[in-house]
Amino acid sequence: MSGITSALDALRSMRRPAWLGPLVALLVVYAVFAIITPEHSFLRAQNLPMMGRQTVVVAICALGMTLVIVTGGIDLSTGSLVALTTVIIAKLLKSGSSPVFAILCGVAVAALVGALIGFFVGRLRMMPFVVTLGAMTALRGAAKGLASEQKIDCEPHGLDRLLDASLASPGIWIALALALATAALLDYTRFGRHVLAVGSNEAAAKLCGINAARVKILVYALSSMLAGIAGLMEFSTLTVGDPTDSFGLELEVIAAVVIGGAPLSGGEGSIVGSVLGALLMTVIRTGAVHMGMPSWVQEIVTGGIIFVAVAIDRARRPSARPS
Amino acid sequence: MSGITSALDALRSMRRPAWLGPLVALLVVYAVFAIITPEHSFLRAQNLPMMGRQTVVVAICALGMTLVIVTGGIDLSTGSLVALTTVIIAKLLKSGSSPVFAILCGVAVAALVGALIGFFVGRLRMMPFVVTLGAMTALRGAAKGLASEQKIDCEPHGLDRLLDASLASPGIWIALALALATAALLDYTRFGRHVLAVGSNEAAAKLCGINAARVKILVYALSSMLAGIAGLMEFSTLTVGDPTDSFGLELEVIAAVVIGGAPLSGGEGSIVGSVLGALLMTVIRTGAVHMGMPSWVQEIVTGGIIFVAVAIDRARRPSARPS
Amino acid sequence: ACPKDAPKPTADGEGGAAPATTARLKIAVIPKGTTHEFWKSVHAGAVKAAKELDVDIVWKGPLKEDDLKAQVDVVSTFVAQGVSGIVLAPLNDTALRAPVKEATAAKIPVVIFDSDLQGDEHVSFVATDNVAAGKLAGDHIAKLLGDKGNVIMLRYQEGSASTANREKGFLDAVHAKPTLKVVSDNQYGGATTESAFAKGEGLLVAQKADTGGVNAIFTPNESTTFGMLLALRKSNLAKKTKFVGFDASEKLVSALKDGDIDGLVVQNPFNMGYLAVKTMTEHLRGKKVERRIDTGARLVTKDNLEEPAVKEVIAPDLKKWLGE
Amino acid sequence: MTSALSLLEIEKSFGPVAVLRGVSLEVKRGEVHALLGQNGAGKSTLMRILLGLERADRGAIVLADGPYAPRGPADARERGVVMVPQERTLCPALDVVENIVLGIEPSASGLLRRKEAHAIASRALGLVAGDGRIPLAAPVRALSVADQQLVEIARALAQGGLGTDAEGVRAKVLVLDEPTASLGKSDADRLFLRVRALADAGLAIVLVTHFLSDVREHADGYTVLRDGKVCGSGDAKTTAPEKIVHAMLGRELDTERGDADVEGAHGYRGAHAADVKEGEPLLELRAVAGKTKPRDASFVLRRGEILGIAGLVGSGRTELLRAILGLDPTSSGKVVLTAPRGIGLLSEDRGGEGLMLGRSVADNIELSARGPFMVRPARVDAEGARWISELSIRASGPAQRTGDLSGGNQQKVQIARLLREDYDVLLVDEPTRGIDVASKAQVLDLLRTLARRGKGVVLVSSQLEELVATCDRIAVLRRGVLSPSRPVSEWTEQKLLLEAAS
Ligand SMILES: Nc1ncnc2c1ncn2[C@@H]1O[C@H](COP(=O)(O)OP(=O)(O)OP(=O)(O)O)[C@@H](O)[C@H]1O
Ligand SMILES: Nc1ncnc2c1ncn2[C@@H]1O[C@H](COP(=O)(O)OP(=O)(O)OP(=O)(O)O)[C@@H](O)[C@H]1O
Ligand SMILES: [Mg+2]
Ligand SMILES: [Mg+2]
Repeated sequence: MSGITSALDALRSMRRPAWLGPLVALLVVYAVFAIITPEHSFLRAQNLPMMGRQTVVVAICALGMTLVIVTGGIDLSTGSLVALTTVIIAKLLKSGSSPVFAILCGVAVAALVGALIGFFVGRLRMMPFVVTLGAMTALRGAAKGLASEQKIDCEPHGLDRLLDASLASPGIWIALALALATAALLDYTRFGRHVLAVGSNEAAAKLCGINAARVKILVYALSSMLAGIAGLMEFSTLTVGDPTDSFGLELEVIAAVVIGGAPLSGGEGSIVGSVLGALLMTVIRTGAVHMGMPSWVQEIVTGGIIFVAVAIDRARRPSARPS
Repeated sequence: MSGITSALDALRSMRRPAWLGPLVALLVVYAVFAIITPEHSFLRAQNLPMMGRQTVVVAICALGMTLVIVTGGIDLSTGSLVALTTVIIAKLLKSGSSPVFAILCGVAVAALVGALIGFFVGRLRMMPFVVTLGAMTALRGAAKGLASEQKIDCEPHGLDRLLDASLASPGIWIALALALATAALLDYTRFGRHVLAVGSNEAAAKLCGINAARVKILVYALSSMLAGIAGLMEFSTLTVGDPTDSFGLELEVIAAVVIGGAPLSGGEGSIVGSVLGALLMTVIRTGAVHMGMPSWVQEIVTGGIIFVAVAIDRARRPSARPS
Repeated sequence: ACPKDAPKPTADGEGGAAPATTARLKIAVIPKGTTHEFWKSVHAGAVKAAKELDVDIVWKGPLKEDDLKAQVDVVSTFVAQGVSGIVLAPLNDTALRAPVKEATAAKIPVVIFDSDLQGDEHVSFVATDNVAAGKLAGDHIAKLLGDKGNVIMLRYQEGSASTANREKGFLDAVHAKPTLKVVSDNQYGGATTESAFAKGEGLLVAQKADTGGVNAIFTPNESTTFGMLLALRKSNLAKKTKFVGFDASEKLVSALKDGDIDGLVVQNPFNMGYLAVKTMTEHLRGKKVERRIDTGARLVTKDNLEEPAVKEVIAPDLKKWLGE
Repeated sequence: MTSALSLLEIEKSFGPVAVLRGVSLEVKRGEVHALLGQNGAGKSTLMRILLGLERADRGAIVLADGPYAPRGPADARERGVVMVPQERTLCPALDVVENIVLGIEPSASGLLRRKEAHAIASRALGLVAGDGRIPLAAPVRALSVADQQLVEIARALAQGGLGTDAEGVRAKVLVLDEPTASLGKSDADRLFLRVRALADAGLAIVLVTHFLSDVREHADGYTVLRDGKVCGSGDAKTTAPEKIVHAMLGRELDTERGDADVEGAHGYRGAHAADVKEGEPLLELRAVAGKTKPRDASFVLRRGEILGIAGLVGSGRTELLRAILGLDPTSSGKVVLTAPRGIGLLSEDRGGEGLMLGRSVADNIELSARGPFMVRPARVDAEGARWISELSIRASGPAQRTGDLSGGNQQKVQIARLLREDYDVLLVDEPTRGIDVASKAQVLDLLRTLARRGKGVVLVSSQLEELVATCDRIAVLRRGVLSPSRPVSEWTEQKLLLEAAS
């Protein structure tokens, strides 16, 4: 008797994986579009790799954003940082550097910026929203200044092949590998536990001897480094350094993470969910184009789906005891 | 002896008004620009009413945003709502409605939208960030659809005189009156205290019999109504209904509120501070133009000042007991 | 002499025609944005005029590209600051009227360029005829396709008047040929290259461009053209699909050479900037100026690319003027 | 025996307020040392300094192996000092295992070793809780307050190095800051058995508590703090409780005369004694059932009486009160409220749902759903000041941040709010949790006075002697089912315990 009840209890107390909701949403939206697009153009073979490719930038940013949101923070500087990275890479390539050096510089600058943001948030205990709002504006300015307020043309030296038309394009696989690595980091390492703990209850984490400031610095540095890599992918798509690029990207990234099941209050989050969230947004955008929807209908639909996806997900979860 | 110490103690325990920091920041930045602009052009008589006028829209939005942030929420739909209101007013004016009817309709639609957002946040307990992110996208789409994806030209029927070049322009006085009313609402009414309580600890507020859901619905409705009034002011400036207008306005508004001393965690906030924050942003922008700064330098400076203003303010406050 | 030491031109200048002051003229030039190549050329032209005519210019766009409110604010800030004249590319033909009136009331003359403004407060309008320019593109596509086939137009952004005119001119020309079919004209590329690219790519798949669903494409400005070019290349459709774009940049011109683009309608932004500042200066110095000044547009193809007149338009010497 | 921990002349102030003014304390190996004092005496602050959460302004700490100046909890753990803090500090979103091994996760080159973590957690938890009662995979936010407290104690034990090796006790000093404040009797007893075993294994244990009976039964030595100074210490077993109380208060606790009447209820002017009809029913429950608990509860509460509700931890007492107030949905049954001035609840979870910790004391006291539309801030502060003096709340003034008060004084702020509202029906859940002996008597007296003046009170408490001493009638809640109430004369503590556990 008690064996059965305790087994039942265990089952009930088992956490429903956070990415289940977004996965269902993704499949449903995909199926709907597959059925209703004229001549089922949505099912065409090119469509899948194309959507994969279009998701790469948002998805890579969403990996880092998930970590940030799990600590209870937020990062509004992502879009500006992506733009800055494209500018740095283009500028270096133009001045004759090797592509590897350009990439390393771009990503390193991004990581440094992130560490600085982390320092302000973690060590000086400033609000992440404010710090990254300031960084968003300032980094955008820096990108424009560095690029003399124009797009930087340069020979891409093969970097444009990172993201090409086929499923075999390395960018997609790099993104996948990064997602797996980040998911493993969050779920299977001590550091990942500390990230969750800091987001869940910082005082408790500190009491257990966790250096919350260090955790945050690392998280923001990592997140910004990932934004830097996303910037590389963006450069590979654009083949120019564009200081006005990715304006507002951060909101799309945050939407992906939130759809993916991470509450902004921190302490929870799923990398898989965030990637699915990013995919969902691409599927909606692509489907709308296939349907020939006017842009404004598309915007209404996107808004509605963000909303419904999260509403359903929240409704299904057992409500926590008010504490 | 003990009289003196107790007086001292009372002085120390007196709450430092939250708007002191932003006021000092505003004065300092103003003085700096007055000194360093070439020919002190910053001190020209026309400059003050102009800056007042340029601040009106952000300041009115910031009033409502302060209330929302005090409840621990956030509203990302402000920019879209302002654009939607300009479109509604223009469309009605064009179709021959009287200006008063057009204004009432625009503001009423905004308030209704806010009540709906409040319903989702308050009653259905969805995250404000997500609800308003969805609303931001959807309302933008609605504005574009309503305007058939064009700017709507119309005879302004005198609405353009709401905000004109002089200090006597009614818009500035309306904004001031609204600010006083909102400040009084927050500080001197029971409803205001309930707003603060819901933001400080929602569970405690509920325990005391406060209908937290109702408070939130009212706050979002009020905030969106204010955004509607800001939309009227925007229309008065533009004299067209522009569905793409005010993209990203919400971030500027949030920055103003945060500079004004309201932490995003809720439970605190000052209307006066938020208005000062909005003014600070205008002063920076105007000063940058007077200095002939390139846009990118201006962006870096703005980012830096947001950051420094908040950092100084936070550093001065006594740190709370970590719990 | 140092300009700071000079007396202020408007402080003592009473009448609108206060031409013969010894003070240096300070002209504010306000573009729609600052990062498109187009505006760089305008800037260069403006600098050239400034150097030739010995005036100062202040170059200041809205902080965000295409932000109407920000542009209104920039204009009124310059009015409050008291410049000698304002040269403006209005983002909207109605919304900028009020600040322009304000300027005129403050005795600051305004020259409009690139896009028109309603009303007659401004001194002169210096611009390309956009409808005609769009028509150039439409006719070229009709010629390329032999009047037969499916055409896509990816629009720029909601509410932008100059591109809307080009789109209109293009559609007029295409609709004039009953055998040309416009399969999509309701999608907007948005303000940035990356949004135009994503839209373009989706559009190509949706309209089955790879199996001949799309024969020709038109895009009405630099960012949509570049975005669509990238989309064509990534989908291996460049050269297979006819593509006519608008405006010229280094990348677009080299794509034209490669044959990935079949034609570019180019305005003469350098000349536009030059003429706008020149017109303003002449007005300020008491000369009479024309109300409407056309700066011309032309179709550039691989064949006429080497003509010196074309070369001057598409590759003005920015370095010389902007010192970069 | 050698001394395992010596605190020497520790001083600490927060701004102008001196909290500790030269405290010295010595604890030997194998000793359970009780630390006593009124609310706000500085006990928790002292312990926080010991753990490196707060830094002393002056003074020194010496452990058996040398001087000790912790830079933080990690440092303290390194030296063998661990603590169960007074307020809850768990990560609500993490599960029980993750919480217990937080910061000491067993890992191989960064990768977690889940099996080992699970083993540590279940062993540590087994030491303090009955088998299988707390599901290891559940997120802690789903646990009751009591279970969370047990998890917290298990965590401290695990952090002290108990979980990894059965005999290898690595911790040297264990600090328990009011560990039993939210525990039932059986859990508390089990905890003290464990504490004794640890002491016998050579640990020095500091026990902060307000229960004098626990001091007598479970501690070896004691130290009393008053106004930031040590003012009494000795042998816990032999010292008379009166002497300890005298040291704490600086005077006698005169229960006969009723301390509370003098300080508190006497000054309490809210009740409208005039229009009270004796015995008029105020609140009636008819077979009320919630979503899970309670399952079946009926009673009638009349003017002038105190109804006690006894029950084991987890029996659903808190849920019953929440259901009555409408904070939790009911699934069947009926709550009939006839009280004209309404109904109010004192929460057992003061930090979580009771108080706005970030706001001032006055704001908390004044928080109310009713009242005039306009509010004058100056009046709010005046009202706050009045209640601070009436309940002798130790605060620097009405504007002080509530979160900066000591635990017991926070509890008093909650009580002040309830009194100010002048409700007819008061549901009080563990009202004496974390408050000192004098205040405890004061609060219970207050409840009696209120009843005498025509209020109806429902008192939930895990302190059975409190129930027996205060209530008119007592009902017992067992697995969600409420027994019919019986007059207090028919109950003794033993009978209550039997009834609740049967
Ligand atoms: N961060 C802080 N800022 C200001 N005052 C503080 C702070 N921390 C503690 N205090 C004050 O220090 C005094 C001692 O608090 P402490 O928590 O140590 O008392 P305590 O003896 O543990 O009381 P209790 O029995 O109620 O838990 C209190 O008056 C409290 O208000
Ligand atoms: N949201 C929830 N999810 C899962 N279990 C819950 C939840 N809320 C309460 N419980 C369970 O319900 C039981 C009753 O809770 P609780 O311990 O608060 O009752 P109680 O009788 O009031 O005890 P006490 O007041 O002594 O803490 C607990 O065992 C707890 O685990
Ligand atoms: Mg304490
Ligand atoms: Mg309880």
